[in-house]
Amino acid sequence: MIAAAIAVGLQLGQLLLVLLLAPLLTGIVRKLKARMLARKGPPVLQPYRDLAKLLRKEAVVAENASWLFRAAPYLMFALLWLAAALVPTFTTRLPLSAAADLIALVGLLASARFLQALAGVDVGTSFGGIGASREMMIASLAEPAMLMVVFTVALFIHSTSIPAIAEFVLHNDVGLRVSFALGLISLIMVAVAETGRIPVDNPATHLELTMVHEAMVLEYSGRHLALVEAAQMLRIMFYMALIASVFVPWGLAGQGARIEDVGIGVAAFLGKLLAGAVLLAIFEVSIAKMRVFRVSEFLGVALLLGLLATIFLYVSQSA
Amino acid sequence: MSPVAFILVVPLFGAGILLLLPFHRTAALLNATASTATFFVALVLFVARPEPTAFFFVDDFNVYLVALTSFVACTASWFSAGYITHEVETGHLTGVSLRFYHSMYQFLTFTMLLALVANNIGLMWVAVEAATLTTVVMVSLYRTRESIEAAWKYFILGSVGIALALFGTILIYLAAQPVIGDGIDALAWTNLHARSASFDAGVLNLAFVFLLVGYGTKVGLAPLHAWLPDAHAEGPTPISAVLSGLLLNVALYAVLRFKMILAGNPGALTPGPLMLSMGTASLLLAGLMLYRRRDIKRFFAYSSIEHMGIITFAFGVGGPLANFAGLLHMALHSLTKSAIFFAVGHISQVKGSQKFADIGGLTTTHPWLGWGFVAGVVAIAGLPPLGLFMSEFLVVTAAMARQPWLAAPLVAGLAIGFAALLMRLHEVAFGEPRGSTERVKASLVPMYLHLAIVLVAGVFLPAPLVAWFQSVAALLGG
Amino acid sequence: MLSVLLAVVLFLLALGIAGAVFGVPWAARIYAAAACACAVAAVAAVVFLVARADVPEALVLPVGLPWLSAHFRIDALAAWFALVINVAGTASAVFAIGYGGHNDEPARVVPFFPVFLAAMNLVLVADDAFAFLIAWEFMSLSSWLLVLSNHRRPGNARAAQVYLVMAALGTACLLLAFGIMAGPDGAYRFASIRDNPPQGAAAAIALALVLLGTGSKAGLVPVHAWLPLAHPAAPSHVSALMSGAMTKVAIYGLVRLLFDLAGPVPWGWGAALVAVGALSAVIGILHAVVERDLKTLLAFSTVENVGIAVMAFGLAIVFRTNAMGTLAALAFTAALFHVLNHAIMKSLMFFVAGAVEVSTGQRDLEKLGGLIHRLPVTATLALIGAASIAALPPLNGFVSEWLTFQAVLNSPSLPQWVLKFGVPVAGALLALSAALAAACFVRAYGMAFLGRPRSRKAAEAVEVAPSMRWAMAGLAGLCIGVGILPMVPAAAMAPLVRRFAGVDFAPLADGLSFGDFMLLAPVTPGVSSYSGFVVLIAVVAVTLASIEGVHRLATNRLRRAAAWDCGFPDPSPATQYTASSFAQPLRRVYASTVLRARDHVDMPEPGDARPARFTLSMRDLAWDAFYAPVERGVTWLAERMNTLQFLTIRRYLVFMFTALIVLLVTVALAK
Amino acid sequence: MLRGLHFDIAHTLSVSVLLFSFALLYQRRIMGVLNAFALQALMVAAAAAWQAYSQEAPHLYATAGIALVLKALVVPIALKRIIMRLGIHRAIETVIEVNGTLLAGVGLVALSILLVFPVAQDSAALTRENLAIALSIVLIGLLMMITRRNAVTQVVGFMSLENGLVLAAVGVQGMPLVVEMSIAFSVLVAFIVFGMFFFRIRERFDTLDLQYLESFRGDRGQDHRP
Repeated sequence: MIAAAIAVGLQLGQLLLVLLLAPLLTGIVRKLKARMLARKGPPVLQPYRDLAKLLRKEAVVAENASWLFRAAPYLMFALLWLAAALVPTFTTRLPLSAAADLIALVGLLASARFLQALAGVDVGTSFGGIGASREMMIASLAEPAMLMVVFTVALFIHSTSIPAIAEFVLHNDVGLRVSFALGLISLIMVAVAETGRIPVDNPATHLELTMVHEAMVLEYSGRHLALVEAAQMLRIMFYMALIASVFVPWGLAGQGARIEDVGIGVAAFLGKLLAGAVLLAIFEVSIAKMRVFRVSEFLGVALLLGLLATIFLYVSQSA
Repeated sequence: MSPVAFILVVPLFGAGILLLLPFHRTAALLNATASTATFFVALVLFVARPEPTAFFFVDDFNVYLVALTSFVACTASWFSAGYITHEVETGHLTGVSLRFYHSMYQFLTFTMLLALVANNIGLMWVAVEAATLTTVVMVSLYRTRESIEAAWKYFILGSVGIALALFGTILIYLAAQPVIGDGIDALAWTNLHARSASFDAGVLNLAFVFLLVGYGTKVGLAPLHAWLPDAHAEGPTPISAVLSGLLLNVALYAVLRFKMILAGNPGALTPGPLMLSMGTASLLLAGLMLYRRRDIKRFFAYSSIEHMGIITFAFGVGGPLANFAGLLHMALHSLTKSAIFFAVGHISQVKGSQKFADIGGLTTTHPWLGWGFVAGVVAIAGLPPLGLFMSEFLVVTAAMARQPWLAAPLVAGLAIGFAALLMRLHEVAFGEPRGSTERVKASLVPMYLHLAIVLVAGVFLPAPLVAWFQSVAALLGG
Repeated sequence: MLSVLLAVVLFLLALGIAGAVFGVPWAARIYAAAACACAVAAVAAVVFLVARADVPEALVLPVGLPWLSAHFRIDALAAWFALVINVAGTASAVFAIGYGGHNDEPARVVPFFPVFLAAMNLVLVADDAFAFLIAWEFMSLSSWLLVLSNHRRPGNARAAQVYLVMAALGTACLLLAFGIMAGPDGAYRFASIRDNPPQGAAAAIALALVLLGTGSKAGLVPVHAWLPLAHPAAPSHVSALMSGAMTKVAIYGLVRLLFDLAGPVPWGWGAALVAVGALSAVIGILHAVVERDLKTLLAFSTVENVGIAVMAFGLAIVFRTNAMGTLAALAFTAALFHVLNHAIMKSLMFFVAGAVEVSTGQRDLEKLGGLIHRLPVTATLALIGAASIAALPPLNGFVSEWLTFQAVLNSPSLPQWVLKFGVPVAGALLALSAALAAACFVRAYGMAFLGRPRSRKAAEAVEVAPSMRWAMAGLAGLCIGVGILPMVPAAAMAPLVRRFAGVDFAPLADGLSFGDFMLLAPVTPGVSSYSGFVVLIAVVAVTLASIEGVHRLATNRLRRAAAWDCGFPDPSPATQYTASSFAQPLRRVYASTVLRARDHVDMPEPGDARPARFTLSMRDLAWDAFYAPVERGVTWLAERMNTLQFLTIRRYLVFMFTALIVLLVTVALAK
Repeated sequence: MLRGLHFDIAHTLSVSVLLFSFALLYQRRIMGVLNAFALQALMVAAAAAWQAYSQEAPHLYATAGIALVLKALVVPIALKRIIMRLGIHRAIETVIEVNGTLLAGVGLVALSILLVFPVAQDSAALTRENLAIALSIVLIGLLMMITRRNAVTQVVGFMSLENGLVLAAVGVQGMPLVVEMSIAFSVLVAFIVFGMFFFRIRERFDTLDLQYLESFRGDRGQDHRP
């Protein structure tokens, strides 16, 4: 009974943690990028202020927008929040994670994207359509690539449950493996594409020809925009946490974790996030945005790397 | 008098009277009456089967064909009554031709029945020749340039065929004479069949080739088929129905009788491969010829060639299953094809044309006629639940089990024909109506009666019929 | 239960006759009766599966082939498929009560609709080759007539033509296969075939023919070409049955022959199924994603889904031949599950297409738009359907794809190297098709229901009749219900999984507790698991929490204004993104090679007053590679042969003479 | 001995019928064809009469009579009349050169012998030679029908084919119905000759070459209705 209560507590803690940390992560990345470009940059806490400001603003909704347009931000936000909360950040002891394995998480993300794309075309403007159609094209490549990574991991560990994967990597001497490295690169590429970062998309632009995500949410304002933005931040959070828990799970509090383990876990997670933010910032400032139709090639490489990862697994297994 | 005599005398007598009768309505009525009477007399054969004589005999095989022939002749005569009335009203046929038509109709029935019940193979030959000459006259009935040309073609090709069949018949006698002895006995099929084991195999083989080519011309097997499409297209439609439904069967019956004789001789060649190749050729050729046809009657004439090919193929495969299928297909094809010709007759009278270009959307303008036509074509295409599906099912599976390499061309041929049938069906029965939409008073009963029988046969075959088929299938051998 | 099913079949046939006799005035009554009949059949199937699944019932009726009689039998396999098609059938009949009156010519639909249902049910209970093929072909025949009910529309005659010819070819393949299986003595009973399955080369030919015959009916690439022509051509409730139920009957045929009658099948056949399935899935959805006709799009999506199911069946064979029972059970469950799911969601989507067509007279996506405002109920139900067919959790489509992925993930334990490498590739293709399906249905839903109306008719659409809405609502409910409680159908199909995989589906191996019903853990608990129910609860809870939170933190003010559109709002609906433009990125990435998609832009010079034109061309490579050559070949041959009609008598005599001489020479040489 | 003589005479007559078949192939002029045919028919009549005598089958005299009267006299004369009346070209249009046709004829004889070879010598009522000859005559008749374009020569070819049949029929011991068959055949021939007359009167063809009759040939024609 107490164990159950602890587990529920941990799950709720996780929910809160990811929600609270997500804007911070975005703020850190922005600040770091600005610094690397020798600008001063906004304060690290600026995303929180932005969100708060948006929440206070009146929502302006296009005249012909349907209920779907207004419902989508809530659902999207909820789906991404849930997805992020199902990935172990500081502990693997998450009761809800049994309900959704890695494939189901991909499904949850797909649901969010589905709603977002529908919302994009709901108002009936050309920008919404551009964004939605490009987003779906990107996703059509990113999703298989992601699943190939899932395959690689699952083929090796015989599980698609993230806590189980993390525990396995923690407690077994996995060592350095070619296929894991390939899988990691592939996953990072997918993450970059899915979260709409450079070189696939530029979160800071409103230039018609290059927009993907921003074009899709162009009609949103006020609290709806706040939710959409928060959801996007959660998406980055999700991928960071995923990469962290699968490839560098060290520090995670295990099943029989005590309170100090949890503390270590949280600290380790913060450290990993910071490292991730630095890497992301370096990556983004050192590369140029690519044309939309180059994205398919970019993701094609990701898919190929995923496949290669699977094949290398056999090679190293049979060797 | 034996029932055999009755079924021959009634149509012969009818032919005589009708030749003299000048009133077309009465003549049509009398024609129908005589045909109906023949049918009922033929039914008597099922209960009272006479002993074979030197000239006539009745066994399981021909009794069902006699019943079938007299039945289709009977329904076709009902159809003919309405058809002829319209032809008279529109002035296409007049006095003498009409008298001739009705008389020849009965005479044709007579010759076909004679060919079926003849025990003497010489008599059978005479009957088939007479049937040919009769139909030649019928085909040229309209006296148009085209009909005369068709009749002439039919006549010349038919005559050569007949001559070759006679040579085959002589050769059979030649083979039988040393065993059975001189005279009429050596031409009786019952004797020939009983003692064929001791005949000279070489002569039998030679005879069969001539008989196959000779009677095969009448069956319409490729490449001997050339007369058939034109003869069907140019004659009066009731005659097309009888030609396709009956005369082809009669000729095939003759071939099969000789096949049975050969089957009894261990040294003789197996006719299977010859029949298989001719059957396949007919099937493929007719299937391809269907595509470019613009005349609806010629179209279905080619379909008859196709089905004769299937039947020949089935008998060529041999064995109880395939033989059964062939017999069943013979019967069902007769019924279905004549039903289709009944429909086609109506259609051409309604539209005033036989060209596909003038016919369209029948199910909209003439629902009863149109749907009847659909059912007929669906049946002839071999779709269930109509009966031809059953026979084609048996042919194909039997072929696959016994001669797998031949199943491929068989199925290809069936598919080619199927696609063509369907293409025309869509044009004729569906889509926007084309051509005249006038109504023609005519009875659809014969067509629906045939289709109903075909439908029932597809789901349920009565046990006695099956027993007959099976015993005949056993007789026909491998 | 067999007698119940047969009684339903007879009743449906009688309804068909009633439909022909009484015609349109009785249409609603006939549809209602058909719905009841199908419901009874579905209940009977459930009862059989739950209570008597291990005791097949058989019956012999004195019809059909005389010496054989007609054999009927129901076992768990037949019962499962009977459940699937009768669920679709019931919904379709209910839908038709309101929809039937909108058909072009209702009198051409009413008689054949119940007959079509009867034929499909009859295929499932047939227990000899003859009865099976009669029912099979009868099914094609009745659906062909239904396709022809819209016979005056341009192109439908061609669709019907291609359809029935392909159906007949498929039947011919099965006929040949049965010929091999039955042997020269005509042992057509399934029991005899089961006892003496074909061996060696004969078995290989028979199985290839089976795959071709059933695959063409199911719509597998490359024998799918008829499907996107024929399914959309029929009235929508019939399209729903054709796509949702008839393709399932085809899959039933495949399973019956491959799993039951053919004896132990080598793993190569499983690999072939996996390959064909994966190919169908990708090609099908690629066609769908660029298609602008709503119903054709759905038909292509059927090709995709059939591919997925067949792929899962292939995996089941592969695992079974390698004696990996648990995994075979998993793959088999996934396949059967997908069969059920697709029947539900594809029927739903075709109903939606029907509703859209009824209310707007359009099914071209370029002419629709904004229907969510005019058809609120339909739009909501359509959203559920679209989401489930796009395989999104927590709906049902996701469950079967998830199970299939789980089966794919276990492929490395297979001993064959081809499969070790091949199955993950097939898995990648499956993932690709799932992602494309999402894109496809975002596009379909977005263009039809969202945005601004692109035509006057779309702007003036009105909500459809209650029965149509109820039918859609019922299926949408099933989408959710099956999605969150997948163990319920899994338990229903358990006997059949046990029969063909040898062992139980893992979660059902040692009984079921209430908790098991919540959690789907196909291999080992704790390794991979998914619970639609928990996900749904969690999503709802989190959403409610977000709404509550936002409403506490934020202002609730809301203002309606003109769309922002980056400051360039244009009132004309023509400035919206169209279906073609939405598909353009996908077309460029995938379809330029696979479908030979080409954009042609004709842009006039400045000063030239003529309008600019954009045309789009696409080709079906399967059509170009397989159908067109056959069509051309037959036409060419027919053209050549046609000269035979126009020869002189002398030439015909030459034929006769040649035939005679050839036969004589044959006889001379034969000695 | 007597039996041997019977066979020898029958044999000689059969061979001469075959020779006239070749003569028919050899002719290049219609009149020559008709004369050759008349002679062939005469030989057939003689063969039939000889068989009637040697088999003591009086009904075969009827066959011989029919052959003599109809085929050796009436039909050739009638055909000559037609030719005169219509002014038909006297030369024969051939499809294959005469030499080629003769060669083909020899080939057919060879085929016939090959075919008859497996037949046991003593089992058949007819000798192998007679059978081979009859077979050759039938085949050559057919060959003549297909290698000559004129209607008259085609009719003659058909009748020469029939001569082969009669020869075979009368040669077999005790063949019944021979008379009936030859009558039936005569009806057939009469029909053909009548038909030729009939069409000429209706259509006024310049020649009886069948090609002119076949302008319609199926689907090419205009719309018409029976």
